[in-house]
Amino acid sequence: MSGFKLALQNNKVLQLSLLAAFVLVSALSVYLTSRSVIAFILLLGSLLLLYYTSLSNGMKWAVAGLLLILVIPFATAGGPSHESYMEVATQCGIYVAMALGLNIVVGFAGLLDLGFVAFFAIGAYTYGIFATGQANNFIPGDLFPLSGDYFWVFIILGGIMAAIFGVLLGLPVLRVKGDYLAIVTLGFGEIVRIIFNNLEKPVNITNGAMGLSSISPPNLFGLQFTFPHQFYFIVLGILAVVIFGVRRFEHSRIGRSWKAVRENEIAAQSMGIPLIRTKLTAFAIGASFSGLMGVVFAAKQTFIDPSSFTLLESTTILVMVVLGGMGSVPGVILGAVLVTLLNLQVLAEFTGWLNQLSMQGIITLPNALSPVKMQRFIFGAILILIAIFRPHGLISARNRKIPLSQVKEGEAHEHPERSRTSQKVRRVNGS
Amino acid sequence: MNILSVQGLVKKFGGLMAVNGVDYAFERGKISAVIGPNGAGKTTFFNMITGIYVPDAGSIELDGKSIVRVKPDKITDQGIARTFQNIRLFGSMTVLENVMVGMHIHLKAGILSTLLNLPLVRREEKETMHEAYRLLEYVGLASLYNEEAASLPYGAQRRLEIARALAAKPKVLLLDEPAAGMNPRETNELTDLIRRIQREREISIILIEHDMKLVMGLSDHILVLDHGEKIAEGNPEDIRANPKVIEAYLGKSALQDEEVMPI
Amino acid sequence: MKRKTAGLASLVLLMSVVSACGNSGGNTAASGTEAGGTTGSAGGTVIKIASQSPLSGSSSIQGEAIRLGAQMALEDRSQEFKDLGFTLELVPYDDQGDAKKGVANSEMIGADQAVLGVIGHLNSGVSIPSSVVYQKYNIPMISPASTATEFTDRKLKVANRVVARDDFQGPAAAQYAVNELGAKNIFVIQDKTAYGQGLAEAFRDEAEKLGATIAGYEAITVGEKDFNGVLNIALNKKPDFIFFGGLYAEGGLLVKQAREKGITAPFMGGDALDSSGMVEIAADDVKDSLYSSVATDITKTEDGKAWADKYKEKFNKNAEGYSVYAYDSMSVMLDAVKSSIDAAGGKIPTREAVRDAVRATKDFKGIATEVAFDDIGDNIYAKVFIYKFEEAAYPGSLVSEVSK
Amino acid sequence: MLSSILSSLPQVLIDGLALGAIYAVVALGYTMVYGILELINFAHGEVFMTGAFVGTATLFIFDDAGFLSSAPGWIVYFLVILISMIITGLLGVLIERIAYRPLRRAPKLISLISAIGVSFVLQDLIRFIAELITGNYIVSGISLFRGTFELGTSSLSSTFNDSFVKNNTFIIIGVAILLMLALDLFVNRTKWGVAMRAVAQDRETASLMSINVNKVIVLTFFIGSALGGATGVLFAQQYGTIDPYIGYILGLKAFTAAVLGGIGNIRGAMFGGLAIGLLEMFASANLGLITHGNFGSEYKDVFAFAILILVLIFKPEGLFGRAVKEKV
Repeated sequence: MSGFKLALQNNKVLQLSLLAAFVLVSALSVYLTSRSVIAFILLLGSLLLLYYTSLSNGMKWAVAGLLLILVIPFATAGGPSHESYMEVATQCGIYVAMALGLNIVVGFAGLLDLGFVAFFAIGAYTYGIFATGQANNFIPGDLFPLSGDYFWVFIILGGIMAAIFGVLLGLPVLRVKGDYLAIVTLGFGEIVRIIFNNLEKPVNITNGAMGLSSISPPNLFGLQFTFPHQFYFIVLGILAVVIFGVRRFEHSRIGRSWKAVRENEIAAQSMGIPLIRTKLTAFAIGASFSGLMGVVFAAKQTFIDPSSFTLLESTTILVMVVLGGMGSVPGVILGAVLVTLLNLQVLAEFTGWLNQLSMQGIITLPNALSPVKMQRFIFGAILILIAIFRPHGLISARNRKIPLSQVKEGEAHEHPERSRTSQKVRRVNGS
Repeated sequence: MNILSVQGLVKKFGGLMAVNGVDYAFERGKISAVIGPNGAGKTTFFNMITGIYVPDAGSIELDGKSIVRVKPDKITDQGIARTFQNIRLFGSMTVLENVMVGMHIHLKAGILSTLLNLPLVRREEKETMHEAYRLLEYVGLASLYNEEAASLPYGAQRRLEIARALAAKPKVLLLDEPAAGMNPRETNELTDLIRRIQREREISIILIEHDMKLVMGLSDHILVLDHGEKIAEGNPEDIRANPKVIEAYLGKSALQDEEVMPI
Repeated sequence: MKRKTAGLASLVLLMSVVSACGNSGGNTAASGTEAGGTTGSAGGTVIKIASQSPLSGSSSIQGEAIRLGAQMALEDRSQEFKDLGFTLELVPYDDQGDAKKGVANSEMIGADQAVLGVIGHLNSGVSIPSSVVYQKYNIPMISPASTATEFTDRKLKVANRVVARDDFQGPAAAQYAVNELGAKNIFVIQDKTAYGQGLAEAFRDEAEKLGATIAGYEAITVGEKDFNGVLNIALNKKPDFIFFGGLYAEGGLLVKQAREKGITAPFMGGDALDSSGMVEIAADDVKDSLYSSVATDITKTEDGKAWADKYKEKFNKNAEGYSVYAYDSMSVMLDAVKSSIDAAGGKIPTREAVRDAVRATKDFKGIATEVAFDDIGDNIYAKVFIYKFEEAAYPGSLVSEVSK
Repeated sequence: MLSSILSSLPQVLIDGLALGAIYAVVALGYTMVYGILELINFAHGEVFMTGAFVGTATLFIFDDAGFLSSAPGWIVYFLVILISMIITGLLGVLIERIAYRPLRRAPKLISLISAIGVSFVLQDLIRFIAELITGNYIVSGISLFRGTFELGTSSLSSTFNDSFVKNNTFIIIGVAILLMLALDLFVNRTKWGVAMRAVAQDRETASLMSINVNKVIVLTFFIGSALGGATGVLFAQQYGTIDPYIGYILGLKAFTAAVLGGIGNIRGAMFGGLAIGLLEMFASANLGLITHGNFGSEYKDVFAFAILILVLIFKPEGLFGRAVKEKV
């Protein structure tokens, strides 16, 4: 047994073949069954497995890309539930991007933001207002609704709008520290929602509580995007950019400044880091991720109203970050996927199953106890338990260990096969 | 030729006069020390120079330019870096990253260029890493570069703070009790390090320290504060012989052993 | 060290996953047969009708009523379909009154080829985005409760409702208030939800048209308990009539707090006040309040009373207003399914066929209402009923009935 | 415009006072815990909500036992408040023990997250219990003093209208004042109160002076939560209907009150509560009038939150607090 363990630890081929076997089995079971939540979750789990292999980073990305672009869409295409799997996967993607955005604010910069969903709303309304006739109310010329061709531009605009609002909200808010910041952002989140809910007078901008309906779906060279499997690829594309961006920021001047501010504000400032500006960039960049996905959300739903952007939603995103591990990119991705699956599939399935049992008279389940209603309870319990027993989350943030060859001047170029060398060095250093 | 001068510096906390009308000029390229019993106002004095506190009155000039009411990060930009009495490292970041943060004021990478991973950014990042590693070698922490800063032993943390401050390439380096908590061997190494910094890097050093042996051995010039007021200044010999200084210290030493001046 | 733990973790994970795989093999097989039951022994092909309504959250009482009403109709007719060789099955979904959830559920419903129709939703805010999804999959939906104009105004082929529109209910209430009760100075309150606002605006516009003055048009926040602020405005304006567009939880408190302030003007609301909760909250103060409803009081008719008793016996719960509309909606749906089965020669029909059959419904006579859909899916027989709480008891007594 | 604002002013003041008294007592709980632990007890709003439910349930039990008809109303009222205070006080202690104490040395962010978790768990627990027993989580209770009192404010000045006061409003204001006086006396005059203030000043020094810091913290949580619970009962009596979500936003506003008055400052919290209550009531009654219908009472919450933000930015020590500087 221990021999196997050792072999597994060091043998990449073995790891890879086990992974392949796992993917094959789970993909097949998804493909063959008409609808199995367990099989689908296992298939997604292969990505987690991939994370724990000792393949090189480039290799991991390649395999992950393969899984996400080919295996998952094809495996789910077998049964009649294709679109519903894809819908779940799309929503997972949307929440992953938002959680990564919040992770920049909470995880990297250490600023607890309890009103994060406001930026999602801003992204969604940015597209919603112009992709319906709504904008005609304040822009003359009957130019709206814009067609779905503009969607692609609006993805960027939504991000920018959210970033601008991030800065506008941040400017006053970020003078406040710690707990106070948490409660102030909570207040701000509510203010944004109340304003969206009421801004149908004096000028009708958001159509208030009635919401915006018939939002134009995206359009690319005459192809209209309406089905979840289409949105899946849009979300995947954006997500790739977002993850790439987060990775870049994390190990850059900006990322280090965020962490320095989180670790010790006074020292950071004494090292020449401007506090407010650094916090503002965290707010703006985090918000922009949310804004991008807001646009996608609006286009996917074709209807938005303020009730989609409540406090519970902000807390849900926070739960994702805390559960996964504040400051840990893989952790946050895991947390977001887990919570979304829990929300959309596991609780619903479980409730359905219990309902069936109680209909058949096997058990009697009071309606009050139905698992779908326990969302708050489960989220609350996750927050408490994680805080007490595992404050670093499921996958805690780890510092990047840099091999000596890269740190020392002039040495990096002496080794043509740098990656292998660095692997070796890493192992030596790590043990 | 003075690098840093203060005139009539005053700071009050409620009714307490933490610093009361201090005038002093620090010489360029020299090691100066600020000493005095506990509560003499030394750290407050540092905090005003680095912009953390705004003085209630008086002027502070760096190279003839006023730095009163300038934000701490801008003061670092202008060439003053410091260490802290109660160590303030970025605990969960690596040793190397801590030093790299110190170099941030000299970096240019912006949001967009970072996102696009421009060659400029990559080159800058690599150079920063190399420079940071060189600084770690300089202070003798190179072998620990991948460790978490909080996991370092106490003495090493102090040296890391110095390396981080040096990374900002300052004109003036403020050291707030750099030897506190160190054993004699570490203190000796520190003395060497400080001297080397002054010699090799042409940095003016100002330090607060209680270890009189270190102060007397290192300093070119000493400022003595008591109850927020300047009671003496001069070279180590003058200070050693100054009756006011002895009184200030001995008066206290009857109460607090650790303040005894090893004269 | 970290490497080691990672290695170990990966090992443990692999093992557990491999073993889970074995399990899932079993599971998949099980669920396979479950789903494969489309041609199982249970008695022919399975036809599923989904229901979607909030089974949790603040309007779960009405949502549950919709589910149970639909369930009852389905069970009543299951023998009839069994004889044709089909097994009927209800798949209840919980939309939590949340548009996101509703849309995600709709995708799942759309994916399940056995589903031929949907009964739901309660909230217009959920019905509107979900109907876009149903449209993609050509699944007909019949809402027993959504009243927003936008729902059918988008002219979707799949969207139908058996109840009256807001721009019928609101004006009908206004006509009663102005013409019958002689209201001249009306104070309108709404709760800033899609439902409340839509209704209140329709009421306000019609009342103005009929010559009444609108003394004030104010909003409250759902979930609050203290409405003294808004009522103080009303106190100031001395209206002779108060209309509220919103839900019973706030409506009950509003009428109670208004009476405590000495505001004696008649109080009226929409179909969301059609709930026993109104009486529970406002107790004696509810007396003489009015509500318009798109739902009839079925206990007035013989058939209806028998139906309500049956419902009570079956579920051990009193029938809510929407129970019977869900029942009728399901019956309309099943009629359409049946006629499409006939048209397909006894085979399982396509969704398109069912969709068109639903829209073609004419002269259906249900427990609560007759149903015939116009070309956008509104029920031309939909009526609005005005009730009054003569006593502190639910339901109130029917005082007027308005048809188109 | 001015005349209509004035004519409803007495009524607005009375309603605002009742609401403000509730905010004030809830604010006390925030202020006490923050003073001692420097932690926003996010769950305090939910403790208040629990108090409302406990009070309502107690009344139902009394009613079933036939106690309501046999005992005088004020005794029942007193008993209900007392029972509710004890239970919510213990609940507060339990929360401290489970969710806060293990984290006393952890970073602030972590304890804050735990606190948010507690608040969510409590909401759902209460919802679950209420729904299981009554079938609906919106619960309407028994009101003890239902009458209304007409105040002849128009005789003061012809610009005023008459105003109506519920009997319960007198009780709310009376009980609130009583509770605040009692707390003030306790903190300033008793041994335990002095210990509390000592711990709030400097926990380490206090423990060196042989004060049992843990005991003081437990006591703080007990008293703060009991005050919240008592207010819950007052609230349930005033409005008649409660649900598990009443505590969240109300808690936020009460916290605003605490910040406005200067967090850690008991008298400040009382002032802040009354100020926020009056302002909110005034805004919701007159906003539409002042802005000619463009911005109506639906914006009243924006005001409360805007105050919170403005105070925190420009005067974070509040109106009556003292500024604290971080040690460098």
